[in-house]
Amino acid sequence: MTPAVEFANVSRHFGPVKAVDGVDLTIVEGSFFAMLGPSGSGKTTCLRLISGFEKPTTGAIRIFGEDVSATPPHLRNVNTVFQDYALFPHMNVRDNVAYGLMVKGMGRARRHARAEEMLALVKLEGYGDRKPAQLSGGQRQRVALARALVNEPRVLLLDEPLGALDLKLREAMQDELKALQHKLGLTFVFVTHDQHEALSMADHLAVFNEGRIAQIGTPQDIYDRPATRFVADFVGSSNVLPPELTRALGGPAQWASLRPEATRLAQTGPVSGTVIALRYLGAGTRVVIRAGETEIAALVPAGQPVPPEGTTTAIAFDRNALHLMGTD
Amino acid sequence: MTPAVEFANVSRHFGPVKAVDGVDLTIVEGSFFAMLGPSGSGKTTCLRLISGFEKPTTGAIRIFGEDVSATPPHLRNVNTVFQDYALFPHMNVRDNVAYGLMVKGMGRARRHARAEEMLALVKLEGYGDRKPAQLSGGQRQRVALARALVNEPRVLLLDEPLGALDLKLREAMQDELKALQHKLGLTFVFVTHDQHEALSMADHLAVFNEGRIAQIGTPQDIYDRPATRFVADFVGSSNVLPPELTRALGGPAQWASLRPEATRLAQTGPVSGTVIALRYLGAGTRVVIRAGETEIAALVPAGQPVPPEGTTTAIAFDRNALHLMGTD
Amino acid sequence: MLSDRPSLLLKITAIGGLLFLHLPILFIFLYAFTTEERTYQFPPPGLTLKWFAVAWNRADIWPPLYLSLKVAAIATVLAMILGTLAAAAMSRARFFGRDQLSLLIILPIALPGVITGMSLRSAFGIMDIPFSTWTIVLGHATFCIVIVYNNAVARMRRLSGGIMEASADLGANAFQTFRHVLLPNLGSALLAGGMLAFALSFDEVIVTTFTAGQQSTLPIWMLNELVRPRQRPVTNVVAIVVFAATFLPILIAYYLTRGGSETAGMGK
Amino acid sequence: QVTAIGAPEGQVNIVAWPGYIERGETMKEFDWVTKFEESSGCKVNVKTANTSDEMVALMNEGGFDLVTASGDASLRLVAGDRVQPINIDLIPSWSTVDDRLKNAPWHTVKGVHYGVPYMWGPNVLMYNTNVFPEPPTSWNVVFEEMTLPDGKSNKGRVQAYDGPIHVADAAQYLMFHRPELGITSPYELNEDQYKAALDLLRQQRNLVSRYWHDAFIQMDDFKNEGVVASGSWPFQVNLLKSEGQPVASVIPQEGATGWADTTMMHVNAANPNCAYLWMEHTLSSNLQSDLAVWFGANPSVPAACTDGRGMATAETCTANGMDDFEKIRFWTTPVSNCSQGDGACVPYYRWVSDYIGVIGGR
Amino acid sequence: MTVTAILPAKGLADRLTGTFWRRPGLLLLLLIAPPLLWLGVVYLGSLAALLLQSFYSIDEFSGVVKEEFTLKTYAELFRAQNLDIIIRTVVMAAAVTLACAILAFPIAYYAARYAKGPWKAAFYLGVMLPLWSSYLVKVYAWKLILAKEGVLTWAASGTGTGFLIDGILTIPGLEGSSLSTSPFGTFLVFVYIWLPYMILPMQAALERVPTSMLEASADLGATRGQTFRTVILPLALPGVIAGSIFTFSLTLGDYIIPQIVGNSSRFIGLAVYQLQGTAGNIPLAAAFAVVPIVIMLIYLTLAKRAGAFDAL
Ligand SMILES: Nc1ncnc2c1ncn2[C@@H]1O[C@H](COP(=O)(O)OP(=O)(O)OP(=O)(O)O)[C@@H](O)[C@H]1O
Ligand SMILES: Nc1ncnc2c1ncn2[C@@H]1O[C@H](COP(=O)(O)OP(=O)(O)OP(=O)(O)O)[C@@H](O)[C@H]1O
Ligand SMILES: [Mg+2]
Ligand SMILES: [Mg+2]
Repeated sequence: MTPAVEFANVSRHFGPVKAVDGVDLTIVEGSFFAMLGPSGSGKTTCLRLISGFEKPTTGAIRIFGEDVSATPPHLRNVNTVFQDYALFPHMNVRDNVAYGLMVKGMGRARRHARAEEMLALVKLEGYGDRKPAQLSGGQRQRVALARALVNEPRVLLLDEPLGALDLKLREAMQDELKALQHKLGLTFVFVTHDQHEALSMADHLAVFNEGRIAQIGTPQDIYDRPATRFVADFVGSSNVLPPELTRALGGPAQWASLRPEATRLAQTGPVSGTVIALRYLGAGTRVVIRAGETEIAALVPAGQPVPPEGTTTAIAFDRNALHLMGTD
Repeated sequence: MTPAVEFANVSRHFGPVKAVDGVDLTIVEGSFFAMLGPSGSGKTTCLRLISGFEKPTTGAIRIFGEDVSATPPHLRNVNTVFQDYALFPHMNVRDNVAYGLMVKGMGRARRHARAEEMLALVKLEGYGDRKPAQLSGGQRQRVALARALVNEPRVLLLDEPLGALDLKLREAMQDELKALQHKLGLTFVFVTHDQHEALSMADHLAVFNEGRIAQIGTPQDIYDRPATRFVADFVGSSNVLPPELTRALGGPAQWASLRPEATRLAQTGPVSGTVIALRYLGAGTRVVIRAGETEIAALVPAGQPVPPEGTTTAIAFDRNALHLMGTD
Repeated sequence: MLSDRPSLLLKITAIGGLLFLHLPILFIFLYAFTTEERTYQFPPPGLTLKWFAVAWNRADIWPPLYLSLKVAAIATVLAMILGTLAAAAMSRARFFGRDQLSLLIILPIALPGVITGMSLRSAFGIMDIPFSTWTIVLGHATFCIVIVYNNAVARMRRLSGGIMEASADLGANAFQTFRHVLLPNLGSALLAGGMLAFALSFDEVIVTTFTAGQQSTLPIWMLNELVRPRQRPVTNVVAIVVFAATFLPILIAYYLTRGGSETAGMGK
Repeated sequence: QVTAIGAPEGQVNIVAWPGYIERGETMKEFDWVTKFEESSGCKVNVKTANTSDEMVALMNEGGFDLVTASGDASLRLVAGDRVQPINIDLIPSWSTVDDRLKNAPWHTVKGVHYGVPYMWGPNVLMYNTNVFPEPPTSWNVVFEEMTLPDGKSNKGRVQAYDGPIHVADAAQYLMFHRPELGITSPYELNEDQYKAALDLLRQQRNLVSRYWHDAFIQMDDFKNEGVVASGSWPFQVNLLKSEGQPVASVIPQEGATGWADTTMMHVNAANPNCAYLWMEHTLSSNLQSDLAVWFGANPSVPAACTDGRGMATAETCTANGMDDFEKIRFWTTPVSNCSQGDGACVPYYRWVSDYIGVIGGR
Repeated sequence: MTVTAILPAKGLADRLTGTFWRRPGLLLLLLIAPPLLWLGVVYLGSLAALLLQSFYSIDEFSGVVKEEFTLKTYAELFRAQNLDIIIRTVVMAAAVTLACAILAFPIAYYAARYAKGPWKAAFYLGVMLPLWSSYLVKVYAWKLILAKEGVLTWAASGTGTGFLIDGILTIPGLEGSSLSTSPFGTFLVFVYIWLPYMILPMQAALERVPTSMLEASADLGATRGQTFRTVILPLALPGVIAGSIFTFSLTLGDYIIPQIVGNSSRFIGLAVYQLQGTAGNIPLAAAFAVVPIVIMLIYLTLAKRAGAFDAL
């Protein structure tokens, strides 16, 4: 099977800024692929390389096996849901959704019918006559989605589509998007800087750092087995242990990661420290312990006793939860 | 001890809009008080009533026991960190921070020295000469904080100060703010619509709904014992059970809430349903089960088997985790 | 906001300033009705409506009026095309010479009109171009470009840049994007800019005296009338009619661009 | 030079002083254009100019056929090759022209005629009759600070002409009052004489609140600005009188400068035939007669005063100074090579810039 | 699925779009060329023609321009009476600009901060209508208002405030027999005519000052006056500068107003106009014209640094 999108050593430099730098990437058709990374790490640029709004400085991009280096955006069978939705403010919702069909020359009646279908798909029947300004954030997001889907793209790009929504709405939309992707069987390429979002939605994800891919894999891979300190630090709320501490805890003298959920408190143990912060999370309490230079977070499940701040405690952990990493 | 801020039956109406409606509130000195609620529920208006940018339509506000109905904003010993920071773009960071001292007539040398102290407090030594435009979001937030703190207010108001920051930075700033409040012993009144933020930072919190306070209490109170369905729904990712289901699970025929972490999967049980969604959260997997009309989420800790989508499963729970609510 | 009430001093100075702006206009109105026809005496000796009829019947008003309308119309259209193109180019990514270009566009209004006029006249002289409607248009279009440009650039700045990309992303080619997305969104700003440019051109006298040769636009006709009074109230009648005629376009321009800051009026 | 008059081109473009070419728009009775247009088929387009300098500039710019140039402009036009010689054989009425004007030096160079005399007249002193029950006898009312008959100072209540040629008025005043300067002609001043004239003008600057350069604005100022005395043209005097304003004019004891205007033809005149027809028309005695009355000037055709074809009578002509020809010192362009010797006199371009300086208070 | 990744180009428009995409410079060139040609050739070309003329001289007797390169004309420009004109004009322009800024501020501030709904429209119209009503007729109306026997005197004698006018007219430098012949009258009319050009950019700049900034200032203990001085004024500065570009440049170049109101002293605009129009001394006129060009270029450079262009 040809992959939906392939990057072969793709770079995009803006003057001295290496926005994307030597990226190799394969996105399997039908998958939900997330790009995760801190601000400025090159995620948006990658997406724009796929849609054609940026051209690679070097390297080749193939979409379903075809090289697209000479194809302008409007001839790529790829559609985008923009971060700010970029709805046309002068058109009503129906015309927004039907836009792709209109520019292809489809008649008014047919394209309006299709637009209504799409609006039904995103649960916005009856909103066709409104202007975008009359919609809430979540509704706009769904219009943007419908507008992109009406073209029947084989790859749908989504650039932080949920960034502007509040938490409650964001969670609801995450579920909807995931369900839709499932239903339509499309390839989704999803950009976010929200770790939880990436982990919970993607089949595969790439973690970006300074224009390069730090790690690529399934969410479980990345959460449980971060390849580098950067990934461990960025993705989970993992504890990153320096070599001394790893050794003290019984491992080799290497950097390692340890998830807070796998970290427990104990009366005694090889490593102990002072409780410096407590955070009630509802589902439990996060206890931050300072051991020497290192801060280690442990999760005390709801209902178990929480040591007060300032006290000294030791930590224990599931041995197999300790994950050794490269030095990068 | 006189409370820092007291609202006695305070309302603020804008024409027909009851932005704040009969609110009674007491904020203890030295506490970290959060106001949580959906958009438009009156949180900002409450804050502006304290700072003096709005006047109550009815009711009285006391700050440290003194009625402030005739005190203009610039004479209230209360300072605000604005949502958009509202830094003065034409002044450098040092002058921004020293502004409050300047308008009080303090000499240049002294106020600059004080400003540098404040910048040190928020870990921005050496940034005094930059213009706000040359700072990152997190840095700006800290400048806004330093600028408010330099006046040594007895109450610091913060209106969604972290809303514009990305998740990683937000979490870091949450810790910093909390530490600072601890260190200075000030009263913080913090507005947010982010449940996690409110729960993890506040000593006490008020949940607003349509201009009224739906519940007020400690985070634990509110998370574990939501007073109304609205609170349960808004605050936790609690499962809200209708009376039939509560009865089926062995309780009285009343609305109840049940936290996902307290919900387990079982082979058999009084209530069962189909698995309709799985969400990997790193620390575990969230399983959503549909039982009749109701969707119930359960948390399967990492390492335990997760039922695939579409299968049927029953649910079990810690009996004392079931919390009965009012009908509101 | 509690203190969000203007102080009395501010109110008085603001309203006083506005009245100051309208004081002479009051007299223009008053003297359109005076019975005295050569020099204005104050207070006017008597009031009459006859000047409106006289103005209507004065054959020498119509050719300058027609010329002014024609010049303003052509200059506006040219300025709209050139101004929009310049705005479109400037709203794109930075390019070499961008700052210089923005300076160049602003120059015709930042430099006094007498300079623009003189320069054009020198150039016409050197190149042996005879005066015609087009020499007037040339001058007017030059300083109208910036008006349209300012309106268009302000709107483009406000337009979320995404919608042009969204259009391409959905399969529209550059022309379709222009037609279906850019134009409708820019339309009202262009219209507002166009109306302001028209009004500016219609009232221009400084540059025109240099580029008109022996032709007479309405303001030049007025200048001659005012200097050599012959039924002087007629000029006031004409001024009132123009005043009334511009009222509506200005109001429309205001509503079209409301919320933006792009209606700022521009220089002569 | 044109040798024969062909078919009229349909129009003629003329630069003229205000009030010189009337088509009945200001006052119905004064119209010497409409009939000409009808009979000749030449439409008359007039561009008025307020100063001689402006006329020269307009002619340099081109696009005109004719100009009514005063003596201080005519020779400049000839020297600059802006005007062409006139074939007087093509102008039948040439013979009726006043003999004193036929070969006047301001339009005849080396025996070649460069134009047809049009009008001439003095620059009079206009005054307010309420303020001056008796006509002032001297130009000192506009040159020296003094108390006027109404008991108030003349400061701020007099005007002067806003053109460099006004230096000649000052020189003429000095010629009378300071004979020791030895001024023989107000247009031929050596450095010392020139300096004395400028000093007088600087003194005058303190009295004058605004210089006049537009006939109609001067009329405004007499009505609205409280101006009571000024050098002026009979034209303004007549118009103001006709409106019932309390003004009159006089030629004071020092005499007056004056103008003698010539209709001259542009070298590149596009409408030579109409131009010749117009020049012939300007000499018709009824035009000359009406214009003399209208402008308060003297016709260049003496018959116009007496043949009764126009409004002028012998009395009008006498009142306008027809017999004072010798007393009037006509505008001519000051040049450096003058009767005091080559390079002895201050040339016109210095008059121009120095007069700007005087008005600017320097 | 049968759809491919690349859609076929269907017509010329598609292919052109592709070309533009592959060569973005080409599109930019197409966009920029017409305005650049117009402004570059027509406008800059004319300015160059003007500059060129300033290096010619004039034959003093015939008034014909001698087309030979010389600096004589510039030497003439630096004669005392011409320097007077330049200084007088620049002082006037500066005074007018200052007065416009002071007068415009309350109007712009009120319109930007307090006027809402229909009031806002009223303010807008109130500023725009005088701007677009015939400039000439307004100037003549002022002549009438300021004349010795005009409206102001009439009103002043009616209210017994005539001494005010007389007082102004005795201030050295502002003498005249009436306001209409005094430099103060010229100043007043300039201020009046250019005032809207100051109000509009100022208002736009003030509207961009976020309310939260003012609240922050009050919150930090500043009184209204302090907020005004330390926050509003500096933030409105680009608008003031933008407005001052207009008022300054317009005053530098106007020749109608000093001709009609004032004491006949020349200003640069009037000098240029008369030198080229009535005196036909085009080289000197051109040299005079270079003065405002130089002044404005310096001014614009400074203004650009202050970020005033965005406020235009
Ligand atoms: N057109 C451009 N010109 C210059 N630099 C650019 C351009 N576009 C992006 N960059 C730079 O490239 C880098 C990567 O930008 P990109 O937008 O891809 O980041 P991102 O990962 O999407 O970040 P965010 O999460 O903030 O959206 C940044 O340093 C950015 O400043
Ligand atoms: N000045 C005002 N005039 C009219 N209505 C107002 C005004 N200020 C606030 N409101 C209304 O009062 C209600 C409460 O507003 P408020 O800003 O306090 O909400 P909030 O809880 O801060 O919401 P958000 O989370 O969106 O900031 C809203 O319906 C709002 O529209
Ligand atoms: Mg991005
Ligand atoms: Mg709020």
